[in-house]
Amino acid sequence: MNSDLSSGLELDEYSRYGRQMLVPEIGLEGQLSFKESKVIVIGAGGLGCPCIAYLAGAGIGQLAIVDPDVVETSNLHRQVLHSEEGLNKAESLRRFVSKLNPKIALDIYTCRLTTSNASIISKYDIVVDCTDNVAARYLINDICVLMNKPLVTASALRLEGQLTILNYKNGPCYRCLFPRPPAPELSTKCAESGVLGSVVGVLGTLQASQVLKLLLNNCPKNSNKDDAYQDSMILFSLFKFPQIKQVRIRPKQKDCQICSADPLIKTLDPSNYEFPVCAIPSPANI
Amino acid sequence: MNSDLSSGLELDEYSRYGRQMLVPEIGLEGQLSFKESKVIVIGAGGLGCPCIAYLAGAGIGQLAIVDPDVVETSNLHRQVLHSEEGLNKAESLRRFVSKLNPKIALDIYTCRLTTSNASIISKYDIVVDCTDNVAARYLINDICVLMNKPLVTASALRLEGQLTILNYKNGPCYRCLFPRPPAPELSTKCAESGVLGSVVGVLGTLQASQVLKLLLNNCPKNSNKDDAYQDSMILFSLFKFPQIKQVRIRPKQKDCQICSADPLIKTLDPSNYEFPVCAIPSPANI
Amino acid sequence: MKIEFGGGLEQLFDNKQTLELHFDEPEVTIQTVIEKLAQICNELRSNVCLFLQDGLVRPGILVLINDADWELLDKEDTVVEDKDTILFNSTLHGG
Amino acid sequence: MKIEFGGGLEQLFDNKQTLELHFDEPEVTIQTVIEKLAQICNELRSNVCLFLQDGLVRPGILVLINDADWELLDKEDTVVEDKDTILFNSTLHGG
Ligand SMILES: [Zn+2]
Ligand SMILES: [Zn+2]
Repeated sequence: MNSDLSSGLELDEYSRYGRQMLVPEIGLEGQLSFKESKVIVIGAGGLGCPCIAYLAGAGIGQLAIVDPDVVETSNLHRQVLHSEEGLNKAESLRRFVSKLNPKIALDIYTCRLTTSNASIISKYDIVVDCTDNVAARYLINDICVLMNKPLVTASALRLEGQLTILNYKNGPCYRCLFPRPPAPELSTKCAESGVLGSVVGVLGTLQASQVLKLLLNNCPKNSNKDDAYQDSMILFSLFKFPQIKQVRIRPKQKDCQICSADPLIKTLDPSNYEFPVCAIPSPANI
Repeated sequence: MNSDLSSGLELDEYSRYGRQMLVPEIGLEGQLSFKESKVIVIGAGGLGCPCIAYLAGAGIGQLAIVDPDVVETSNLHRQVLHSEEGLNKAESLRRFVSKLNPKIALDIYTCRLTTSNASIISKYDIVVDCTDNVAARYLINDICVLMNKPLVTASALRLEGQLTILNYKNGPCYRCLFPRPPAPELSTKCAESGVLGSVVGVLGTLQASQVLKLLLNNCPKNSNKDDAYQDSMILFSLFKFPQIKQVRIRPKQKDCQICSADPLIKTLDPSNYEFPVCAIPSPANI
Repeated sequence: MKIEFGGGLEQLFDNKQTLELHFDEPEVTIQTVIEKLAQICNELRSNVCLFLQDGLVRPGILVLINDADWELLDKEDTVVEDKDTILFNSTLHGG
Repeated sequence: MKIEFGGGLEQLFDNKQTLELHFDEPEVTIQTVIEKLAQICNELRSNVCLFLQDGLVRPGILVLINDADWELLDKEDTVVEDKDTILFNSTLHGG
């Protein structure tokens, strides 16, 4: 492979990424910030599929995918990059990414993220929560706060989705927004709730966009644009008008259990994440 | 294949689509409206890839893909379902869809849509404009008005995207919004402008979502939700706050050249679409 | 004023995504609005409504007044008027 | 009032996505705002600005006042105030 050492990009990367390098906010500087970054995506399901595809397409240098589950027929309506039933989902996406963009270094974890293996997160710059359950969401948040990693989190159910950037620029964490988990008796299993695939797809592509924006924010030439950064949440709801909007959320909370100056939670104690594995509060199911 | 004739769905379709059929607005009724529909997507590039993936995942009965171009390396950062250079893009997506969901009937057109072959559109219920040039956008609009088809159109450039539903529920058409094409001297070739892949991805997944919503709007049980329908445009811009919003646009215009009661344009005259093949007005490039 | 529900909360309110509420006073606190909604919810669900818990909005629900988190304003004490839009949005966990 | 640009129009205004404009009058028509912007654009680009064509906003640009197309209001004659937000959005054709 020819390498243009002076620029930091190999020659074939100019043809692969040239169209996005024409964007003034990207250019060579932005492309290098993608190439030099390490991003971990937890969950290779409905959110993870589109998110990983666009991160790989954009040229994130090192991409990690974490998922212990195997592909089932009932996933395919929304997890559109899988096709082989019984194959581990992280492995399935490894095959996809290596076909789309062989230039990406891939780390595949076919295990569940737990308090015991949380240290794998320390190797990466940005964490993307593409999981589907409330316990994982609190665990990933706490790991990100303790390791000081920005977190791009999204979720979707039925015809709705939500996205927010957490633990970034001294902004709030998940526990700032949701100090108390929903009570277990208000929860229902994932499999009891449905979701439209394209709605999850919108959220997953928005997640990839936020990751790339965080990397572009680091480029000196974009420092003026970053002034406009606000703690916010994107809300999508297919049958509402407006269907999609971005709302302003609270700042970091002084009494947050984990991200405040004197936090209650100082280490990863497994008992903090022992709610139902797939807890979705659904008033309709009570 | 077992068929449950009483419901209209085959037994294996219940496991494939079960998770989305749990959504109250979908159910068996919505799933059947997907299965019975015929959707044509024009353009298998940055918008077409994600749009087609989610339409195929959701179970659109008959899906047509139109694209004359072949895959190039410079496409792959945003056209993330392709990987084989030199392969026709519609054919490439045929292979993808038949792996993801073999239940979809596919029509592949490896030609450019023109005034001469416009009649292929008459076979489909909903038209999706995933093209990348202004001439195609006016042509597709005019075909949809003359054949009375709803049109879901989107576009993206740099870090921005736009989406609107046209010629639907007596709403505006593309010429109502943009009566005059941009002057050719204000245009620049596509290849001179860049775009971030995930931004096109957001727009393509939003397009798929709108197509599915139009089909759900037809279900009697959702008729109350449809009251809220407004002529609107979704605007996305990665470095703005709010990053994404839905704004209200004008209604059908009484003096529209094609969709008004006494239109100037009554047939598809090729001379109406003879602007540069890939014209993007870009003030920066003058 | 316009009340909107998201994240499944509409299921507590007869599947209505929006409600119009009017108060005799020109300005009321959001706490008054919440009590009125709890009453509506209780009536709809025969006195068992999961909108409140210990008199407070249930964990997992964000309250947004004109697209801003009430924590940026005066929380329960925020004064709202007829022209305001209040969104109660339950967090989602699926993916 | 807040002026926003989209679809590449910011490139005519020194790459600023937003501008703040103030008028001495409490209310002005959008036509006055447009003339002021054309003047700013002309100065920035040494008297060659492609914001207007024959005195009108160039084809392909939507004008939105508080997130509503000005065709829903009074077009050029719409009266705007200091609290309003006006978006000039150029249509995109890429995909
Ligand atoms: Zn916190
Ligand atoms: Zn028209």
